[in-house]
Amino acid sequence: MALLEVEKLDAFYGVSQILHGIDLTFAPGEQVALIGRNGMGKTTLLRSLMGLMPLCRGSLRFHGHDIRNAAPETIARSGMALVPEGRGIFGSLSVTENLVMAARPGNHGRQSWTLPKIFELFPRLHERRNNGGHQLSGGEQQMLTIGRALMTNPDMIMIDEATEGLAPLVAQSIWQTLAIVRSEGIATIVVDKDFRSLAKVADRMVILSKGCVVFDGKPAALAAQPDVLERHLGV
Amino acid sequence: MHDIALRAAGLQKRFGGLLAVSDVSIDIRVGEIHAVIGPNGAGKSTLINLLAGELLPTSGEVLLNGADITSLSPDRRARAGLGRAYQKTTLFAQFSVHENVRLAAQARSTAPLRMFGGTRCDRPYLQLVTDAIDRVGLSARSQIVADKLSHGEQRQLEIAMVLATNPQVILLDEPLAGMGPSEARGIIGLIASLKADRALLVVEHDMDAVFELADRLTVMQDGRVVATGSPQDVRVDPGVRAAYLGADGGIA
Amino acid sequence: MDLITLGVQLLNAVQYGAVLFLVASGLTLVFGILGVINLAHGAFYMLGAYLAYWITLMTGSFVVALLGGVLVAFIAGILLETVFVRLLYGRDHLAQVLLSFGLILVIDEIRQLLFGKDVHAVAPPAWLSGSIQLTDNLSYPVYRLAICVFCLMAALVIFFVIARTKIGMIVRAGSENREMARVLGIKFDRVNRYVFAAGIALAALGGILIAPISTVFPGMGDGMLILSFVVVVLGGIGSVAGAAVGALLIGLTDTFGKVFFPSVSSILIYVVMAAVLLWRPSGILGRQDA
Amino acid sequence: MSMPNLRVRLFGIACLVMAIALPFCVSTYYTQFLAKALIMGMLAMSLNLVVGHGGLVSLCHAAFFGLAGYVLALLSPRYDAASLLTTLPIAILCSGTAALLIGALVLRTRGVYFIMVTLAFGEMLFFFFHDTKFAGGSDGISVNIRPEIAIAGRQLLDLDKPMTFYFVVLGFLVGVIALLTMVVRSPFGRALAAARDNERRARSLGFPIFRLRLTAFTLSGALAGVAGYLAAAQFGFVAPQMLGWHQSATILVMVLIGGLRSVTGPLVGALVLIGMEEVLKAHLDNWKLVEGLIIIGIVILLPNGVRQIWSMVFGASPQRAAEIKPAAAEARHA
Amino acid sequence: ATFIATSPLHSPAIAQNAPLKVGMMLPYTGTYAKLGQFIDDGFRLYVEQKGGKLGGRDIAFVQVDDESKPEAATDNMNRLVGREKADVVVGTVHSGVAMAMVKVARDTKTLLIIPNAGANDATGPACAPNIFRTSFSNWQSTYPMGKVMADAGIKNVVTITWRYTAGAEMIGAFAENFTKNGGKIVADLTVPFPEVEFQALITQIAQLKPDAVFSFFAGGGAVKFVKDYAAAGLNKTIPLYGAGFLTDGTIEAQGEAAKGIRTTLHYADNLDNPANLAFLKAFKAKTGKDGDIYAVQGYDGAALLDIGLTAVGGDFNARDKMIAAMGAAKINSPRGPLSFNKAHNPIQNIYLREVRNGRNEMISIAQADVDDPARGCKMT
Ligand SMILES: Nc1ncnc2c1ncn2[C@@H]1O[C@H](COP(=O)(O)OP(=O)(O)OP(=O)(O)O)[C@@H](O)[C@H]1O
Ligand SMILES: Nc1ncnc2c1ncn2[C@@H]1O[C@H](COP(=O)(O)OP(=O)(O)OP(=O)(O)O)[C@@H](O)[C@H]1O
Ligand SMILES: [Mg+2]
Ligand SMILES: [Mg+2]
Repeated sequence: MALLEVEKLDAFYGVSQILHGIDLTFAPGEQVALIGRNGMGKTTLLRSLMGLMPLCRGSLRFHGHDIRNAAPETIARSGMALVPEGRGIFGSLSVTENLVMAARPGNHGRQSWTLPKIFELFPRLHERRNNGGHQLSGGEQQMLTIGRALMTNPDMIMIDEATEGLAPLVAQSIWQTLAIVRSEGIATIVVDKDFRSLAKVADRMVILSKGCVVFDGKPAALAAQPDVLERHLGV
Repeated sequence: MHDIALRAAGLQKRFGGLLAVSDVSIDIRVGEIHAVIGPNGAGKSTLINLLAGELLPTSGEVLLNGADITSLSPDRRARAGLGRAYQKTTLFAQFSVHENVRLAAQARSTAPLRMFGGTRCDRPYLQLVTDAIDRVGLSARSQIVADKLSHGEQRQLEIAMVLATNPQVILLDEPLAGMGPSEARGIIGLIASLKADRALLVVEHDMDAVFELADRLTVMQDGRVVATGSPQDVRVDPGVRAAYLGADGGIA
Repeated sequence: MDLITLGVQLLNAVQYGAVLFLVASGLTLVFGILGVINLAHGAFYMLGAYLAYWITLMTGSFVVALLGGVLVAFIAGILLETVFVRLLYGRDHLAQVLLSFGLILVIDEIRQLLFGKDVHAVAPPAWLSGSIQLTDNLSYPVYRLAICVFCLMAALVIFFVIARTKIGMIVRAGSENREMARVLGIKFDRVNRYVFAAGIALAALGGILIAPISTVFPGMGDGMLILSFVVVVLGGIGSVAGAAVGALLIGLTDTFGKVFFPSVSSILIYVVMAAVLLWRPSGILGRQDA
Repeated sequence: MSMPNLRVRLFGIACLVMAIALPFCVSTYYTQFLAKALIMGMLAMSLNLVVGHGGLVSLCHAAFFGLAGYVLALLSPRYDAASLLTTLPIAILCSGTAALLIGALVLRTRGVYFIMVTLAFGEMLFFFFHDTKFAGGSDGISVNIRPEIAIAGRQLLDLDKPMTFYFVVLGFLVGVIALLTMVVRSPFGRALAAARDNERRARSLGFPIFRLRLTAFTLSGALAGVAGYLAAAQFGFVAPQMLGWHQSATILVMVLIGGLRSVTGPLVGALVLIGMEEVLKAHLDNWKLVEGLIIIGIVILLPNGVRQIWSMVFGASPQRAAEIKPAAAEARHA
Repeated sequence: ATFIATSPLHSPAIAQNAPLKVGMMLPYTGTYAKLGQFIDDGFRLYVEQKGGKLGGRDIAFVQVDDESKPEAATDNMNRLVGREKADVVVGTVHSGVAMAMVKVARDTKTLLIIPNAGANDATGPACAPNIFRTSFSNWQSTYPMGKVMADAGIKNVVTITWRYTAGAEMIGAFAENFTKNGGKIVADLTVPFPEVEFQALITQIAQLKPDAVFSFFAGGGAVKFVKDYAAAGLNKTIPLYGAGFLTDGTIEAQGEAAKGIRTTLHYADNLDNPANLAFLKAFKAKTGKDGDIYAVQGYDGAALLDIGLTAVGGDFNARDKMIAAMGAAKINSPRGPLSFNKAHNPIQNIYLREVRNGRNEMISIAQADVDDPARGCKMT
């Protein structure tokens, strides 16, 4: 059965409706790329799934349970993790503390992600493990948030602006990381502007425009219709 | 004419044990776009902060049009014609897009701190403001409060504010970060159009953009300059490839 | 002055510092870590003292008073958090100022209704009521020394919890970015409630422990409130070690100020604070870049 | 902040008319009561320039208030009236200078540290008057005869008449409101607000933050001086407590009750708080208990202060909406 | 500069049967709340004993809580005189507040009876015909102690008090008399008001080793000082003297620590004159509490007003006559004979008391009929 089912999701900020009737399903371990222009609703969608939107309509089912009005911490504990855009590092905590404070065995006590493993994934973080979070460079912060999200051993991880501010090499390592994550059977939703790289790793591409899903299919299928790209991404 | 607008000589910044920037010398010329690239934590943002005056260097000096501004505060430098955009979005979150940009323009207007005259004082530079908003493509959203903008839109606003101060030297820290492909195109075009009578320093990880824009390229690593020169030369530099670009030259 | 007297004065300073730290430590939690400005801290300090008085009166045992008082305060803290404070986490510091200002008035009236307007004294437990001879004519109450020791332990415990345990990390993280903490699956609200309650309990604890050497009187919280804010800020907000340093500094300033510069002793503390903050704008052990 | 729409204008005019009419309808006592309330309102508004618009929570505002009071007390001859036209400027000058000097030091700190340093300097001034004999020490000092407005010995207004005094106060109040409104709307005011919202950005745009804030701090100190002078004149008595942090806190509460983002909000706050105390004191023994509960109620129900009722009734403007967001970014930096 | 336009003079109280409004302006909350309460009780007790009438005139009460806040004092006073139209105002405890009240009373010619605050100025430079005090002047309460201690053969004394006017005045009066009688003040120690951290100074006293210590503190401060002093063991070697307030109303909280402390005051718990015995009995009956000096001061306030009103048959408008009568009053107070000097400050016995079995027991009359010099008072 599907890991996450989204039906007729509407989301609002106050009066302005941001998402219009989103229908999506995600299979366990599936890797989905979410793309679209600025301000089209990608972040909003992720926030709604995480229970961070003040007002949503429609139905959200995770592991078969309704999570539409659940609190973020509840959703998180049921196995969802979010790497927000703009990072959300805890500046007053050291790198290690940032990771440790989030550590939690996942569902069925799965504990595949540990401190050493994260440091192995991002050696740079290991070098700076005692720095305060506020002292990190932009890219280092990005690594840290991803690492921190993994420390909660989630079943599904949503990464907003995955490679923003990352040097090409590190960006590549992130794509590799995603591959690893996938191999661990963790489903992912990745938002990134670099849709070419996304097309390489993702099982599925979803394009949002003005809060609606305008494309949902295999990368190959998308490549086959340049007009869609042209219209909704301007490339 | 390629005269040097901003020159940094032997800049060094130490954070406790860490040398974030060590002995960096860099010239930024009018009419040129000088790109700085390098792995994460190389010291690029720190360099920009040193140039913009937000951090004071441990040693070294900064010259603006030949005048020593090493110990000048950020605001003095800004009034001297230095404009910068942040890597981590830094806006007047509770003010509308228009107000954000207007404030930027006000800062460089003739009497930025007049204590009377209300909104009348704005007239002279309102045009400048609307232009700036247009050029980054936010005109449709100019009445929205900044922290209600999407991330990418906020990035666009960042740049609009720099434009509105109409600086002679522009420092951009990852201007394309968080922008979708089409927006990125727009901004690239915009940056290119700026260089005519200005000097630009651009830190960016998007190699397509860098190699498209840069007239001169400096690569940093662990706080030091490891290579500098024309994009073509740098691109083929094996050291840089290994340390930063990766096998495919960073071009996806 | 001769060395012995100097020594005694030093002891006084340290002992006063210890007391200050104890009261301030609660503030460090609530204010320094949760980032809630709680002007009612002094009120709870006073309430603690009155509880100590009342319970010892009822049960005749100071120890019972100690435990009972702390428990009552803790529960009060939890209720308070659940009913009012939680509504303010998203909000401006000033809102908290206003709320706790209201609380001061309420608590003071409640005290007046429950315990009246009298001045009271509380007897220390018998086994601590002795005193040791320091000089030919000056002796020192054991209880005061006991307090020093106690405060030292308290300081260590708090420091350990905040700086070394996961709870501590979570609390600090939550106070910095609530939403992010929740996204990571942390039941932030509950954590907060207990921390807040703990802060209140510590304030009360301070009042209880001090009751025997001080006295229990209305308005005793007033001066203490300011002093403990001074201590926390002086040391650097959110740093327990800082609070300890700050407390010691104030203890020294106050003690020797009275001896050497009596005429200006009233402002000395403030002069010191101003000086320190102008020298290190984020307190002695505070993060300077903040 | 936004240009006043017609409705606001009309409302303002209505208030003014009422303020002018009132003293003719109520007993002398209430005329004096109103005068006092307006003076406190003036004080609260002056503080709000720093707190609300500048984002700097100052706990030494009462010091400038009291200082001016003492200046009057010390300047007025024992058996004769001082001349307002000479003493008021001196008083304002003193408060202003004090604000300038203190501000120059305290503005180096941020957020909560700022609060505490201001507290420190406030208390220093307090103890200065409390511990030293020359101005009556802790028992305070009285202004035996009210200052007079006279030119060449000819008295223009008899401030002893409560009615006259009230209108003089009202006059000053209108002046202060006008001044503050102008400043807040001016480029200066908007730069000040910008610096509150994001200091680092404001600086990197080229705003001289320190000068900006010092100016505001000084101005608000000077205005506090006006209020202090009038208060001393009305009460004919000044005590050190007039400078104490309790007083400062009370003013802050007025500001908070009134709402931070508007010029006149604090005035409303002052009227509400003082009015409330008047009523409660008159009718209850445990009036403080009730007052406390009411204040708590206000915090929780009206995030933007009682002024919010107004925007509830007439619909909120965009700025209003923004107010609910935490404005303590500054304080958070601590 | 009249502050209240409608002064009581023109108030329509000519009608004899209309009750006379007495405004009680006392601290009902805050540090001095208890004192305020006792004064209030004392005053009302006397009125009740007279069947709710003074000089045949019905008495109505209005009360204002002054919270011991000088900054709000004029305002509160104004509230009584202006809004409540009180004919007489009784108050208060805190000197600063009292001085503010005096100011208003002078301006508005309101009859003011001060039932506690001891500020010398109130019956000094600021004295006025319509202002009476039924308590004491700071000078008065400690001046006699100077001689007492000197006579006891004490040569070197350390004084200690809070740094504020009342403290300075009390210590000053003591020092004046003590040095005049050949004593020497070794050190004059002060603590910021209202701080209660005394250790440093106590240590200093121990080091100075004077023959005795003379101190003035009140309320919570008094309790803590006395206890700290005893805890430091100094009471064994250096006897502690003080102004009466050191051990008045605080003695229960001080407990053992207060034992043997000698103070001077215009009252003692065991005065066995009939007036006192009767008063204590009545007060206990009314309030269930043991009366103290504050209650007495309130009680005598009412007695003084009674004398005035009786002299004019309750006609409040015959003020001059009334004031004259009050000025000449000879009251048989629980504290002993009580009369008033030209400045309307009490002339009364100051007793030397010692704390024995939990009470301030009188040892002797330190000085009979002490009359405050009323320095600076222009009234005759
Ligand atoms: N305030 C600080 N205190 C201590 N170390 C710091 C501080 N700021 C930055 N650093 C360190 O200095 C190094 C350079 O940081 P900087 O932000 O300049 O890197 P960067 O080149 O901008 O990287 P990125 O491309 O990821 O933004 C990093 O390792 C960072 O951890
Ligand atoms: N807090 C908010 N209040 C009101 N509107 C908001 C808020 N945050 C975002 N919006 C609006 O919702 C729309 C979608 O925003 P969202 O952040 O989801 O876009 P996005 O697809 O993530 O864009 P980007 O790629 O730039 O991050 C935008 O038009 C934005 O203005
Ligand atoms: Mg987004
Ligand atoms: Mg950077």
